[in-house]
Amino acid sequence: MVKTLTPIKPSLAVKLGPLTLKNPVITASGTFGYGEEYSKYFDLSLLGGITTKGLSLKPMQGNPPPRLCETPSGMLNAIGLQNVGVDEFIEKKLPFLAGFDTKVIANIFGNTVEEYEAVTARLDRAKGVHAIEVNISCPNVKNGGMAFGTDLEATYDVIKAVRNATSLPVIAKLSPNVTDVVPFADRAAHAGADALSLINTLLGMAIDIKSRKPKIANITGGLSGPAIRPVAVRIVWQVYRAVGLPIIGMGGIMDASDALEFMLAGATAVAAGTANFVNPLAPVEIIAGIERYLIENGIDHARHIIGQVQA
Amino acid sequence: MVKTLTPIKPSLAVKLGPLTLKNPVITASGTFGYGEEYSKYFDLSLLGGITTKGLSLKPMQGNPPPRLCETPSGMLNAIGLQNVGVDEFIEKKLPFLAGFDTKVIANIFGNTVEEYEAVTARLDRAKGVHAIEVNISCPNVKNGGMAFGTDLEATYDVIKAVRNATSLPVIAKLSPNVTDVVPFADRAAHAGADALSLINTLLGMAIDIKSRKPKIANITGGLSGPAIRPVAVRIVWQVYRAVGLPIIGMGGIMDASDALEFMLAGATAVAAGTANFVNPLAPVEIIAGIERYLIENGIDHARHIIGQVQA
Amino acid sequence: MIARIRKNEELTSGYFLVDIEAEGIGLHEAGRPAAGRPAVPGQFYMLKVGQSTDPLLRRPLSLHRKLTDDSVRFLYRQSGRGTALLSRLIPGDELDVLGPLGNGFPIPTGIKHALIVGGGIGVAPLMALADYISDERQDITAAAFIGGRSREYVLGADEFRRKRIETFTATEDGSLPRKGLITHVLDDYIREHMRKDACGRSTVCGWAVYSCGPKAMLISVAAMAKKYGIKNYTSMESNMACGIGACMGCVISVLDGGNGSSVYKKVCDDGPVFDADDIIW
Amino acid sequence: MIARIRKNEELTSGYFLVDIEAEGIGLHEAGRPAAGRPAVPGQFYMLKVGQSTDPLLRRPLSLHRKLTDDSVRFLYRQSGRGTALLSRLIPGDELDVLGPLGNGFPIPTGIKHALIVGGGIGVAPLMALADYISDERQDITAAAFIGGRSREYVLGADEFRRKRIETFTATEDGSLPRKGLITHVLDDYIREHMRKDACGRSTVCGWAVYSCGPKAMLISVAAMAKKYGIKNYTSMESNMACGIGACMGCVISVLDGGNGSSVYKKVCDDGPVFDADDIIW
Ligand SMILES: Cc1cc2nc3c(=O)[nH]c(=O)nc-3n(C[C@H](O)[C@H](O)[C@H](O)COP(=O)(O)OP(=O)(O)OC[C@H]3O[C@@H](n4cnc5c(N)ncnc54)[C@H](O)[C@@H]3O)c2cc1C
Ligand SMILES: Cc1cc2nc3c(=O)[nH]c(=O)nc-3n(C[C@H](O)[C@H](O)[C@H](O)COP(=O)(O)OP(=O)(O)OC[C@H]3O[C@@H](n4cnc5c(N)ncnc54)[C@H](O)[C@@H]3O)c2cc1C
Ligand SMILES: Cc1cc2nc3c(=O)[nH]c(=O)nc-3n(C[C@H](O)[C@H](O)[C@H](O)COP(=O)(O)O)c2cc1C
Ligand SMILES: Cc1cc2nc3c(=O)[nH]c(=O)nc-3n(C[C@H](O)[C@H](O)[C@H](O)COP(=O)(O)O)c2cc1C
Ligand code: FES
Ligand code: FES
Repeated sequence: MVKTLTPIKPSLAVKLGPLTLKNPVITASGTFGYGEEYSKYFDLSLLGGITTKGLSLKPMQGNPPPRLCETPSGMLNAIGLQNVGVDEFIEKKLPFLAGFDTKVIANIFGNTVEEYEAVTARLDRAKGVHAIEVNISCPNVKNGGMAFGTDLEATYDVIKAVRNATSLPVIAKLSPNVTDVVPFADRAAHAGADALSLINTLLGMAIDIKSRKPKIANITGGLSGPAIRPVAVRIVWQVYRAVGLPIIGMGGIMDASDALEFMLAGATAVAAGTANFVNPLAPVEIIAGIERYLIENGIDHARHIIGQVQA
Repeated sequence: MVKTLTPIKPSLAVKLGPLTLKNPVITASGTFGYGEEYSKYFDLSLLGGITTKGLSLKPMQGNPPPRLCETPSGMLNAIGLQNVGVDEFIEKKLPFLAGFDTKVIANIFGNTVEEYEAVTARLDRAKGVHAIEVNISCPNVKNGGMAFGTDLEATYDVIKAVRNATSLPVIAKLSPNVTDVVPFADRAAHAGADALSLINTLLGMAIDIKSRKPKIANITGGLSGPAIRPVAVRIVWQVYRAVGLPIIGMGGIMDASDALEFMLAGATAVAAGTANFVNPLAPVEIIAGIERYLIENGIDHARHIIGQVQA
Repeated sequence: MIARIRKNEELTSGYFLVDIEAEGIGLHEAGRPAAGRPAVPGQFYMLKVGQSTDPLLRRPLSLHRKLTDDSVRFLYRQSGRGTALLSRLIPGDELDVLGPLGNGFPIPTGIKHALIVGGGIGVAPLMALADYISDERQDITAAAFIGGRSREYVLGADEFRRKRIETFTATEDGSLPRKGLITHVLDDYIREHMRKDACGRSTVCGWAVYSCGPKAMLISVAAMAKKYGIKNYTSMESNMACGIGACMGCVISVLDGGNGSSVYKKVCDDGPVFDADDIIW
Repeated sequence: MIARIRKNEELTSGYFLVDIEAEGIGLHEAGRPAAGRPAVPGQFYMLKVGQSTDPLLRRPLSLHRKLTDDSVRFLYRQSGRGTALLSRLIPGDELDVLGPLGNGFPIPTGIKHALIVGGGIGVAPLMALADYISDERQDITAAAFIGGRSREYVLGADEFRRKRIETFTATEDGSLPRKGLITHVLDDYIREHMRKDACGRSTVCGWAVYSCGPKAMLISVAAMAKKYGIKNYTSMESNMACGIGACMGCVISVLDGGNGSSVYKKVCDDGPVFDADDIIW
């Protein structure tokens, strides 16, 4: 760790393989819409990157309501990947996002390897997309989703297909709902992923004891928020030590202190997800807090703290 | 669900295979010492059962401190199975427990199949043990522990060895840190387990950003408490539907409402773990709350709500 | 935005009125649609109660009364942990608030008479509507129909009357007349007042029903409005995470145009007020 | 046990005194060892702050003063979320409390002179010891040594003096004499007072040092006590879950008898006060 004696303005830029971010803070897929809603709260150009809601080949209606419920320090959701579809995204949503000085990461999803490939091909041709994040870990859809993310060969096949369909940086978003994430990270690396997103939601369930019904219509849902942070930090640390790819860490990051925990564990960048719901300004406050930490500790580059936990 | 019109005192008794409990509430292993500490707060005879701290063949020192830290709505621990060893347990701790009118479940742990077997054999001969809970899911020890619980064949071998070494009811405590618990539950059933305990802690990690050290000396630890409840409920529900064994549900149960959630999901009995630390009276309050719920809903047997979620 | 509690008092057992103040809290935030214009009746705010991560999410509460540009009032029922925490705040305490959010009650041109129908806590957003009509819409008359379990839970009736809005009540236990459901009172009212005008058109054609309350009441109001051919706008509830249209968590099923197919619409963003005709209950 | 806040006031920036009352809170609970007898200096309580699951665990605070059998006082530093929540409670608020717990400061027979050494918040349990000695142990004299960052953080010195305990202070910034570390003051004191008595024994043989404060201070006090052959009892801290000996979470390494091997002892149950000689720092 390089220390300097006088407080200088540290550099926040980090590199996710071929993708350079002006700062390590991204918004997590599905928690930031297509950016428009939050653009009313702050200038999106402040962000290191924006990840879109998951995009599929055709528009998707998503799951029936109720779709979410609160849990202790967390929430369950089963949105079911409701989205406008990749074509409408490119036509109607992307131009808005392209107007900001930030990296746009298109999160994609398919029911088959071919669908992943087709979505990728369209995004590859679109102007203003800077990277593709491949969601093989959504617990809330019947086919595909987590089914890919819990099978080593399917993981390889999907990532490989996406890799072959684009020259954009490819980020594999892995499922935490496996015995050991490391082999999955390894397969994704071999398939040509440039970076990893860790973690997606944990599979959970909640029951209303009065009605005796599941609190969300889909029965099970994805658990996100501070409750899962210790699991996410552990997975980032395990994968960082074992696999050479840069990591976007996420899972319960609410403030700069949480974000720094992930970076020390091995994350190159971090994403705010559920935090956006609680505090629309969370991402910008996290950026400021990381900068403050670097200054206070005399560290001149954000990248110097990556993986620096003394363990 | 059987409904009666006039409020009668419902029966709380449940059966974990051959083991009958006067009510469904047990204390979880490692969170209730050997009962002595909590006997100062209430009459242990009120409990459906008491699970001891994990017992090994020889006394164990456990992990170096710090051993625990708080996380959002949860805690991490890496006690490392510090315990007095099975012989001292039988000699010094069991007589005390045997003085109460409750079921004593000895939680055991070994580094090898033979150790599991040897511990079981000793407990089998001891007076006052009513069941053996086999921990193959502790995330906080180097050998054995979770290594057994994440390998299907090792799971079978350990449970089979324990099964052959005792005529006492055998409860397999499975790891949630796997892609799918169902096959493990299935293997445990085939090996002769009478019941399942679900879930043990999730593997987690927390970092102090000031010292840049892990908050617990063991680096990773087991995440327990309300934070993990949605994951635990989901696993209980999955296993209940797929495997025929009765389940002791646990993971973040703090009050009767939480306990009922597990029973509706498919648990025959429930265990209070971390809750004991926060409220020493939690188990007795849970028993009272379950009874109240049954009365209010005109249900005459606790067993009638098991698995009754409308999903 | 950080607001300060000015008053937080129990109105009747379990129901509270809280006044909060912050610069411009009664106006649309800079950068938001309608920036600088006042919050509209039917809109809501998302309140962060408590400092910890449990409870985690903000709680939606409808604008009950816009007191000034810098202060608003909510009427809330203590129903769970979040509202319990809120009820413990005292004057001077701070509170993080987002809003105003959502669409608000529409008053299409041609509306001359508003029937305001509330059950229990459903009165919360309807009071804002009554305020607006009596303060700013001399062209519209209104009648209010307020139901509750018993006398104490018929909220706001006196306030409505103070605004010279003809107000009818109903209680389930008869502790306040009329005993029974408010929907019966509404039905009688409509039937009594309905007649053909000179041109042979039903007089209800300039009427609109604004409803908020328990689901069973809303359904029966919607059916009645349909029967009499009166527009019905109703404020819906749903679990929310973001409150601003980003998470897709709060959707309900509504009819998509005339073809009978359904789509999911966001309560926070497309609502919370919907044309009752479109709702798939 | 549910206690009620009687007073909760900031003493100096970030440090608070809170008085709580509940029947028998100053006594050992029925069924616990020493049932009915008063809490002992050095013992502690586990406080549940806040109603939600975050923060989840109880917070340990040492008995600062036993006011009556039914009321006790804590001195606490607002260091994190739990103590911040505590600092917001007002008179009348309720609080779930467990205790008294732990062993307390031992006063072996033969002790005639107690050296009480506290740094910063470490004064919290030492005040209870001073109360006990001055109220109930006329056979023991005491001297107090209190250090702090600056004048405002030298807590309790006036209280000690009011008890007629000779009290020395030290501040790191010199805002209160003596500038420097309290351990230097202690060292000087011991050297000055140490002499041989008529029988040639060192007078420090009836002395004991009671310490609580930052780890660095405790280590240096322990080394000094060892050098002069004075017993040193020190109150230790550790993260706790249960506080009653059940979870094994709060252990520290201590020497196991004479053979130099180490064992883990529970701070909550075997401590929080340990013979400083045994601690593996
Ligand atoms: C647009 C809108 C406006 C509202 N206006 C008012 C109002 O003016 N006055 C009032 O008393 N209540 C209003 N509600 C309902 C109010 O939001 C809930 O009662 C409140 O969130 C319950 O929180 P809790 O922590 O007390 O209950 P809990 O049951 O502990 O809440 C748990 C979770 O469920 C959600 N939840 C529980 N009940 C509801 C509900 N009925 N609607 C939406 N989410 C719910 C909570 O937000 C939280 O995420 C409104 C709801 C919506 C959607
Ligand atoms: C036996 C004992 C007696 C104590 N007596 C006092 C006292 O009289 N006055 C006082 O101000 N403080 C005392 N402490 C320290 C006090 O318990 C912590 O400052 C407090 O728990 C911090 O909680 P927090 O939520 O404010 O901080 P956070 O940092 O948010 O707490 C997070 C977690 O770490 C634990 N923790 C943090 N700091 C400590 C610590 N120093 N010791 C133990 N656990 C800690 C908390 O209990 C909690 O579980 C005592 C500690 C022990 C073990
Ligand atoms: C409402 C909601 C919707 C989500 N949608 C997606 C999605 O479309 N694609 C995806 O890869 N992840 C999705 N996620 C997962 C998040 O991107 C993130 O991985 C997860 O929530 C953990 O981070 P957090 O705890 O900060 O929210 C969604 C999460 C939430 C809460
Ligand atoms: C401090 C601590 C020690 C534990 N020790 C054991 C153990 O020895 N054996 C075991 O099988 N489980 C052990 N567990 C796991 C619990 O029995 C339980 O499965 C888990 O904590 C989830 O329940 P909870 O969230 O209610 O605590 C321990 C848990 C905690 C918190
Ligand atoms: S609450 Fe998030 S979209 Fe409505
Ligand atoms: S805190 Fe549980 S044993 Fe000490």
